[in-house]
Amino acid sequence: MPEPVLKLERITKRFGGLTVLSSVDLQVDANQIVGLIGPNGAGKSTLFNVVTALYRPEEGIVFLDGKRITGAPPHRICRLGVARTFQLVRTYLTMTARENVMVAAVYGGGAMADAGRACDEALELVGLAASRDLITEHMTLSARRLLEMARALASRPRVILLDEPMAGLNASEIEEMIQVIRRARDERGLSVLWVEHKVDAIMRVCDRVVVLDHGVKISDGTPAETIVNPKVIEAYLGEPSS
Amino acid sequence: MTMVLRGMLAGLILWCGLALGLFGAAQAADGEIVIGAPVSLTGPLAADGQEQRWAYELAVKDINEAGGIFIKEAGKKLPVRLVVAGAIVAEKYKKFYMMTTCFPFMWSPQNFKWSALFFFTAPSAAEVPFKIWNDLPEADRPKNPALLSEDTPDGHGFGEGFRAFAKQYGYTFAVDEPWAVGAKDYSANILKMKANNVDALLIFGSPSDSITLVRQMKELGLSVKYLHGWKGTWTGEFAEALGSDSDYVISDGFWSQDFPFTGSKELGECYTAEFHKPSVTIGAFYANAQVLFRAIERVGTTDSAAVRDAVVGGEYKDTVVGDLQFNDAGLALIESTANQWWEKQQMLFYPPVDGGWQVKMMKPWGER
Amino acid sequence: MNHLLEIKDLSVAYGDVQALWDVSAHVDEGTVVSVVGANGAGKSTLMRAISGLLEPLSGDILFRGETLVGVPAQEITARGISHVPEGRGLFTQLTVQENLELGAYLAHVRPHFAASLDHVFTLFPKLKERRGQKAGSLSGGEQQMLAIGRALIARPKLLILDEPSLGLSPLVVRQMFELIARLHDEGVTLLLVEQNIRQALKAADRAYVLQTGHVAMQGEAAALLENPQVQKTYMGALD
Amino acid sequence: MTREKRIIGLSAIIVAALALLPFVPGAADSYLFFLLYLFFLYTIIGQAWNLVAGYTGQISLGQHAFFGLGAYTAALVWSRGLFGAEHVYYFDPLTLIASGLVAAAFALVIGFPLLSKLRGDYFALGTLGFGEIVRVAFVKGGSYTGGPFGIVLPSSLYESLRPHYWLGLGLAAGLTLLIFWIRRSSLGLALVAIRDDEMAASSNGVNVLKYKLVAFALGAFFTGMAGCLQAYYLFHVSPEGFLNLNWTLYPILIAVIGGSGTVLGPVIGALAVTVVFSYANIFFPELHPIFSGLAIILVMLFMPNGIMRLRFRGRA
Amino acid sequence: MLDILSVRLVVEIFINGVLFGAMYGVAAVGLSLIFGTMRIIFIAQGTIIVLAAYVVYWLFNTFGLDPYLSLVVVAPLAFATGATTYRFLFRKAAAMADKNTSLLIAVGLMFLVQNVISFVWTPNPKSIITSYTAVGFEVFGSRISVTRSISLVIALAATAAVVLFLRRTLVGKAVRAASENMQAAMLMGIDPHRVNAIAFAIGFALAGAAGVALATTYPFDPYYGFSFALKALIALALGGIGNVVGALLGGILLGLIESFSSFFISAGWADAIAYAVFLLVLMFRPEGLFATSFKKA
Repeated sequence: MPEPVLKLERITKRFGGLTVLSSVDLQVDANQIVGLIGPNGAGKSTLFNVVTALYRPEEGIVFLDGKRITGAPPHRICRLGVARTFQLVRTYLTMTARENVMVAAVYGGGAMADAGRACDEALELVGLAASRDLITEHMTLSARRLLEMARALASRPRVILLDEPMAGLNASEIEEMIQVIRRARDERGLSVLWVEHKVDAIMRVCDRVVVLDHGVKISDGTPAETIVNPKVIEAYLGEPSS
Repeated sequence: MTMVLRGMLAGLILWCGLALGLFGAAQAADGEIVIGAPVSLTGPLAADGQEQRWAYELAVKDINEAGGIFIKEAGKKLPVRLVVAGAIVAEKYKKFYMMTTCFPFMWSPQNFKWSALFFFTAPSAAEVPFKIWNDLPEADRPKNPALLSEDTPDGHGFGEGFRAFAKQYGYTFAVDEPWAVGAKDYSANILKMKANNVDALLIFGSPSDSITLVRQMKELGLSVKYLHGWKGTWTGEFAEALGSDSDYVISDGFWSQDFPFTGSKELGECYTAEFHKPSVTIGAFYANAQVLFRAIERVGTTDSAAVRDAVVGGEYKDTVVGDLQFNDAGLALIESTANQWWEKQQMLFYPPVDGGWQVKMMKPWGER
Repeated sequence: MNHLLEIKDLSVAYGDVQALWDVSAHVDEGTVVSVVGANGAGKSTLMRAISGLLEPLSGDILFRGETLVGVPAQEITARGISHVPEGRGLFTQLTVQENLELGAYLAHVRPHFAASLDHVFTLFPKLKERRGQKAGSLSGGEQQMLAIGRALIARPKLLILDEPSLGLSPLVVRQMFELIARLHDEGVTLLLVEQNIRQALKAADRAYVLQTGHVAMQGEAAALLENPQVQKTYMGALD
Repeated sequence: MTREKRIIGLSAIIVAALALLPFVPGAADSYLFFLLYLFFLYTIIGQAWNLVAGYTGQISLGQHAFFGLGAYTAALVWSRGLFGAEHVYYFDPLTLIASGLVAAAFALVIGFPLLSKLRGDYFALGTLGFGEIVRVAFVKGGSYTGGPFGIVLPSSLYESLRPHYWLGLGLAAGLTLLIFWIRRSSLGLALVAIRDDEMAASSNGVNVLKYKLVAFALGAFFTGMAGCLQAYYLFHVSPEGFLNLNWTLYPILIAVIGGSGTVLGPVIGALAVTVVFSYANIFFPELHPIFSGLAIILVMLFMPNGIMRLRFRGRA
Repeated sequence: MLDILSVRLVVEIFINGVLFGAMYGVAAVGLSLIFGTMRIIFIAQGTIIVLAAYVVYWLFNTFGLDPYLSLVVVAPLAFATGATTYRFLFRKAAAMADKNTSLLIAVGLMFLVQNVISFVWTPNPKSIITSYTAVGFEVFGSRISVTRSISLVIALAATAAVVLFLRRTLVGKAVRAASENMQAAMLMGIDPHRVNAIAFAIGFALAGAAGVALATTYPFDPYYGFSFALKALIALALGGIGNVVGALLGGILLGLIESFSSFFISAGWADAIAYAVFLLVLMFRPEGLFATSFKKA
């Protein structure tokens, strides 16, 4: 059996006395899109921050291609092949679109000589090639979300972590984003771990769906399996009427 | 050069003909002699600066009332105009710079070509207290003197002088400490002196630090028989701030209105009338202007090189600081003075003047 | 008909992210209105816009016929809207008693403080026991009670509760909804944001279902509870 | 782009004209010439501060330490003849570079713990503390540092202000050009990325600490060289003259008035500060610091973005 | 050195350290309050203290008002000035996310005020002489300054008053609430500008009290304020930024550090030692030495 691209083992994270993640196992296989859903406060963003080393877990190990990456600083994690986007868009507002992507192309771990090409290809893939010289501050939210995606791609990662890439987008923009995520997987052979509130989008696109509730993994399976899982329904809809 | 000689430095620049570029305001108009005075009017040194300015303005007023200075080219006497500015770079523009109140040990190594200086040397000033002590009756001479000198160039310059003369005169400092500038709390120094039974104290520090020190000495009950200060104890604020507690304290000075020289008494009275406090400095500044004006008069031109040649190696008699003889390097020496505060007056007792004040030993705080 | 609170075509951005598009809704006096929807649907944004913490891009919010747009948050509180924000907004370094006193910060509320305090203590006897303790030392459920108690001190004309059940154990969640029912019985007008859709609909008279910043459905809460479409909207393809 | 080209062209012409100015008869003796020298000096220290604050968002309040370290390096190397007795130290490239390097080395040593542990206000306070420690260390340095009196250099070497002027112009123009180039290089990408969003930058593979350190050290390097230049001008390096907090306040004033985080902002700011200070000094000698204080307040109240445009956008 | 050391001497060094440190403490309490609500470091605090000292001096010389009695005039005056200063200089900047604007306005204010003082009262050091100036008294063989002891009492009383205000009054509670969570405070009906203005007003009133203590005990000049503010900042960092009682304790600790290091090492090094302690605390205990729990600034 091939090694999973990203593998999390027994991740536990506490803040003060509060356990936000308790012994979460999760894996993303090559060329897979894995959705991560759960109600507010389930620990999804915390999980991302643990993988990208913004937080240090109390227990547990993160493996990338079978190699342990826990303990490396955030910029190393990126260079090793884990790219991410942010829930509240974090583009470099005073830079142009191309400069934004160049940051990741230059520093993200790929060969320096290829940086220019990687940057342009990433912009091409997300469909922002035409607005490459626009200052980010003047771009729409949807363009900025795509830009973050391009930035993640330009660092030539093994796996991309998407943190609610649909938040604040309208229906057609959501469709566009879905296409971009699929293209990234198909054309680049990437793996994707995707946190989302738009459950329907997750269900349409993902190969597998993991559900967190109160820091505990309550479900892990295909979208079809997830839908009928009573634990998931309860987590989302609250206690059944009694 | 501007910053080199900060501290108490005072000087006058012969500014005539200096191209000032943008700033026409300071440019020499035909028919007058422009003198520049780099005086600190703002910042921590402004207190000295204001005395300097007063003395220079008075000197200019006096010379203009006498009709000005005769200049050959013009064929007549020309009035003098004073321009006060924050800082200027005389050496770099080859303008003659007449200076006082700067220690030769700072000035000489620079080998300035365009300035002349009259002042006392730090060592000669540092010898004063020991000369005074040796003239005291045996019983009054200090057994355990202490030295507090400020952590500044002046303080260190003087400190070295005091140490050298102490050795020469056979005294040992029981406490010898650098004195933190502006620290406001000197109890550590005072406690140390108390613990060492100090009976005489030499201090070199700023006016405000000197006031603070004397106050805290009284609060903490440190009495000495002899307290002699430099730089900080001669200002009028010292007596004003301490009231009768300033009595017996000895200060240095560059000049005294008790000097037996022409114009000294009048100058002192003029200052006291305006500011209601004595001064032991203005004479030096006034004499600075006197020398410069007479040098210009002597050569009859405002050419910097000519005026410089007239000062360097020249003799200027009967200024308000007495006779000045400049050597080939442009330095003339005067004597440092010692004055004792008594009822808010500064009584000159060194160098001794006939029938002058006799120094009194300080009484313990409890008996005053 | 005059509604207590009326929201007209409201659009709001949260930082760079536009979260609400042309939302209209209303709350009538004495009713409990629930706003439900998935994470990120814009529920909290709507509440923050009402209480003045966010400035709308366009649209209007009328409270007792007067606009709230451009009115500073503290002024809106003075007009009678108490907002218990998501995360409760307690002053954790202050004691329980002090938190409650700040609930009566406004001059017109202060005279009634003693009476209101008694009322709050009858609702939450636990708080009375812990009045000298720092708010930060309370358990999650107690903190939520304190936050609601503090808001009630001001005797608001409209009480906004943003996800009161968040992070609480099922037992405490049940107590929370019992409390909401009790407040309803006492005639408090309530605007309730909940993820816990079944309970939220059971507790409410009317409800709005928000989906990606739009009102997807609205109506009688009981009817919505029966409507299979709600679940679908709510959980997307989860059926 | 054409606008940018025009600005570059115009700047080149201005720099060339300034470089030729000393050949105009009488120019080198004018007060204006001295003011231009000050303008260059201010530009260097303003740009250097801006490199740290304007590009990585960290406010340094310890620039006077670097200025002093540079000046003291020059003075010590020279007065002790460290490069050999025959070596010419006056306007010596080796001494100049040594001054910059020593300041930069200190920046690295102190910057590593400060930048990795502190940010924002705390970093500012930390650098302020560092600056004061350096000042006291030099005051108390005894015969090594000349104590509070400092070190006097042979001022008889002085012949004219021209070399200072040219060196100042060269450093100011060179640093401005360097920053212009950095802004377009991959280093600039990293710096601006850190300023705009530190967390995103680290997630994009930028070693945030490393590049903050690079900027801090580079700023210190140029500030140190400016200290050396000023030492060549004054021939007397003392704590009061060189480790004075003014050398931290001036660059901040210059960068903020001009517009920090922009390439030309500190240049404009330096010009404004030179002109305002000098005019005020001549026409209102007793009042000029009042005006300076008032100027800061007014600029901050009504033009918080500086003359050029200010951007401290860095997110935590 | 050790041969002259005695228990009494150590006690005297200790007492003097405490007495002097209390002055830093009061200044630090003011800084702490302003930082608490506005998250800015008000570097002009020391200069405001000096300004208050000049006002005390002026009242004494013009109207013969006793310096301690003048507290009745100076403190309310300072209170009003603080609120006005906030209104005109900081209100706009308070809303900005970029705290550098406020920091630089404070720097400008410091320049402005110290030079206005210098212009109005001349840069010469001033001081006040009364019957109780430079008087000491003896306790168990140790001599203690009267005015410094009163300064300590003023410091303790002022800090106690601030603590009581913050703990006992509704407005004080509002200030504490706003320091912790400004948005939640707004939802209680608390006006953020009012809270900021109050913090400034109290900070200035404390500066007034410190000014009285300064004027009665030490000579002062216009330029003393900045170094004083730096010391207050160190005290603040030692005590923990945003912690009122900690700020006073931090000041006293700083006084002790200075007192002992100037006795045992050298007065010249005392400043460097204070700054070094400050750096170490910043790096290893940024929450200060007296904080029980870490409250993020």
